[in-house]
Amino acid sequence: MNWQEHLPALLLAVPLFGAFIAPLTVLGGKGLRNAWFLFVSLVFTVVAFLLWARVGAAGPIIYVMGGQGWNFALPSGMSIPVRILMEVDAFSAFMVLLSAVAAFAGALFSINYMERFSGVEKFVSLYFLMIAGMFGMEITGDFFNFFVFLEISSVASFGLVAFWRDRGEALEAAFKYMLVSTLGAMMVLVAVAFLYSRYNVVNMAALGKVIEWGMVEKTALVLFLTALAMKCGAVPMHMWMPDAYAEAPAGVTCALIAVSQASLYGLFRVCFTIYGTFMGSPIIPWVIIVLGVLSMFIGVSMAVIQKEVGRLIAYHSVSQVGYMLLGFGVGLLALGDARAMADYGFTALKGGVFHIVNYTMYKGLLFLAAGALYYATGSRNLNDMGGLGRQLPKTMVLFMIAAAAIAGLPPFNGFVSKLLIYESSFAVHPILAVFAMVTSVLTLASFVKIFQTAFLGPELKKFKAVREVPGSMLAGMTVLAVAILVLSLFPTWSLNHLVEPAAKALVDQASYIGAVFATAATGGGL
Amino acid sequence: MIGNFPYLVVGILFVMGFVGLVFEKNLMKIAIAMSVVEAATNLFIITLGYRSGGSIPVWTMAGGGSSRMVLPTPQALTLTAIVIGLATTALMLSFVMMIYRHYGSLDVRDVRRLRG
Amino acid sequence: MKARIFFLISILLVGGLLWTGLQAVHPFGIPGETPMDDYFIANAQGEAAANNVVTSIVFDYRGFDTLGEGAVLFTAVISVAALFRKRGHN
Amino acid sequence: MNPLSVVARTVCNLFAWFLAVFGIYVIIHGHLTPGGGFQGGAVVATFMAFLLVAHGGKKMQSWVKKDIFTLMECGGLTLFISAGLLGMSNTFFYNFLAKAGGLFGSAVPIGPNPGALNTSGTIALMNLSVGLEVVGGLSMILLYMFSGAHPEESLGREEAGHDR
Repeated sequence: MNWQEHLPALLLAVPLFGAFIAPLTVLGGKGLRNAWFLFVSLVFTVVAFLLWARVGAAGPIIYVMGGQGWNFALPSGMSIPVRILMEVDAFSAFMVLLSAVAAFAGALFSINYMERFSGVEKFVSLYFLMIAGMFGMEITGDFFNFFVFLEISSVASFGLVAFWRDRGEALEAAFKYMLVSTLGAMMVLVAVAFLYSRYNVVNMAALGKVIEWGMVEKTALVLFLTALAMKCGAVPMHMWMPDAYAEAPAGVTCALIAVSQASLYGLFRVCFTIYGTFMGSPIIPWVIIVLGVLSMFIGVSMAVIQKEVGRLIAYHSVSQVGYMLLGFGVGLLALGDARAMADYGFTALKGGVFHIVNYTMYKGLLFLAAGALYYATGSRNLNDMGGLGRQLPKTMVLFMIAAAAIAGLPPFNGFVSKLLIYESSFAVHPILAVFAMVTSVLTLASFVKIFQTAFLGPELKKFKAVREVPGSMLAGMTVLAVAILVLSLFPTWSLNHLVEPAAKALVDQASYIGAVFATAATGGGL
Repeated sequence: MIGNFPYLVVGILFVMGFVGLVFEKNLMKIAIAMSVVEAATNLFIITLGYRSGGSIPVWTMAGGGSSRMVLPTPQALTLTAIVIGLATTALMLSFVMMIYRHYGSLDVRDVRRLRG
Repeated sequence: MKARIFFLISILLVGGLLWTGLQAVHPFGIPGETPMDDYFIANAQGEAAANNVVTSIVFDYRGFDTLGEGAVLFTAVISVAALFRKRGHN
Repeated sequence: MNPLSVVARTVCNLFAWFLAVFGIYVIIHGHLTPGGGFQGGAVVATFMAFLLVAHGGKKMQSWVKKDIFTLMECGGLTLFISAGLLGMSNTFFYNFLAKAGGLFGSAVPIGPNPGALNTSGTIALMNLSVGLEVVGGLSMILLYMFSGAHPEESLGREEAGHDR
């Protein structure tokens, strides 16, 4: 047997195993704990990379949990799978890869950053659980399993956001996040129950095969849409996002971004793969587009008035999520119409997919840099800062890379994905592109403001003693900066090898469904 | 209509919990409202699995040899959902305790120090 | 005031959605086609060698969900422990 | 939390043991009768809650250590995931013990039957490990919440300070 067949299971088993052992590392002291933290993070990153490479070579792969063989999806005489399936297509593998990179960077950063806290072995355990939940959401092929992993990642992130429990704000942010997120999870569960009541199936591929456009399905779709939009921070329920992102320890925020991308992944998996062309009306795509535009605009206009570095960057997350929703909404609008798809739909999807990876990388780097600023100066308020460029030269360079990327300055990756989104949304309605561009300009303005206040200007007396941040924090930031530079310097390569397979897999409903049913037709077995 | 009474109860419970979530001012009551929403969800799944006249899906107790059993999957799913609900409730109550220790109040209006 | 109106509208929306959705669900006690559940009832004893069908689903057919469920409980416990942790534990 | 009266304590002392025995029964017979690791574990954790209410937290904390529960919890889950990993010759979570002869390895007759304890393969093993985890986890939640509700009894006043 080939051990590579077990990669989807290993991807989930490694962080879970790491989390279950982590509280016991307190017996071995600080060194053992940090070694375990680093080791497990490294292992899951490698596994994620191998999984991505394998999916790129072999197409969608499935894994039957508890079956007699990894591809024994359909038991004899059955037309539907009864066990839990993991199904990894190019889009899932892409999400897994970028989440793993963000999680690895966050882990590296946290090793030094968390030294000031007590109870770090609990932090390590929660961090791994959050990562496991995120991976599970991204590779599962079963709706109930999706709910379970959604809950793992949410519950772990509540604990992590409130990890600094002596700050009242952290507790409040965690409580608020918890209300929104638990309500969302319950809605997901109700939606799963609706689909189960109609088809007696909870498998995604099997549902995608048989689904029709009836009242039960409509209700389930609306519930999914509401819940997952709430979880990924689209506008009407975006209030938890700035609080949680700003209050969580910086390394966690970096991974938390990837977690919110996993909810976004779930949203698009439902819309494209389960409902897909069966969706009988253009209302849902338009709702997504409108949510996207609102998120973009409201997020950025709230951001420019913020004084706190963390909250400012967090409000930009709301507006960046808007870009992705806009791109995918336009793609969904064109789904099922071959001419529109070739015309603008596929470009929009490519833009959306590319923006997911760009956003995760540069936003993670921005949060890490903000965390580094806080670590060095002990201040969160922009008005107190100034002239830090001399003391923190490396942090300044890394921050500059991320800020240029998010503002969409030409050589950087943010420019490419935003350009794809402008182009395609212009084809649907010019006003969408106008909104997107205005948002981009405001983003640039607010990042120029942060950069100028924090790093430039005269040296302040109170920051005389500030030193450059320790090595592991710089290493964590460098990982993300290198990823941004690679994406920026080789845009054609990344579009062809990273983005396009993912976008193709997203619209290719038949091959996702076929992966489950085809392997069984050829005998499955051992 | 009386046949679908359980679904009506599910809907009413869910909406009641939701109303409590958005209108209550006391953190403890908000936590209770969340539990009500969870209960409604679990009730919904378990009612989906009932087959009239079915017996318990355990062969040790099946007795008369009837193979007409209620659907087992919803029971398994509910079991999982209940444990998850228990975990979230425990964590939520801990948050409420910590917030109370910090601010000396359970009222949302006293606690909201975060700027929107 | 604005928030109250927003909340009222959202409550009405949720209620209406559930009202329409629940009416379309199969009548209580009469599920339609149930291939997956019939498979479990028929094969739990042969495949998983367990008399209790529900347990065979929880720990065998959907055993991975149960690992996730245990992980959620574990997460909650660790979170509670982290919230109430002693100062200067290290 | 003060201890209850001597009558209540005596009754709790008596009935707590029945709870523990019943919980362990539910865990062990999880694959034969309704119940299983989670339910039985919750019942055994009620044993802890009984004692905590009856005797007050101070006494309880001198009787048991949280470290034992941490060990139970982590150990239970590690056993659980290991049972999954051992099935890896087929797939993750493959029931490799069922009908294999040895531990929990007997086959069961099809149809209603009184049931035998030595059946169901990894299911029984997982029931045990989950039971262990739930007992540890819920008892930990109880003890931590107790110490959080009464910081002056266990943690000391200077707790509310800053973390660094």
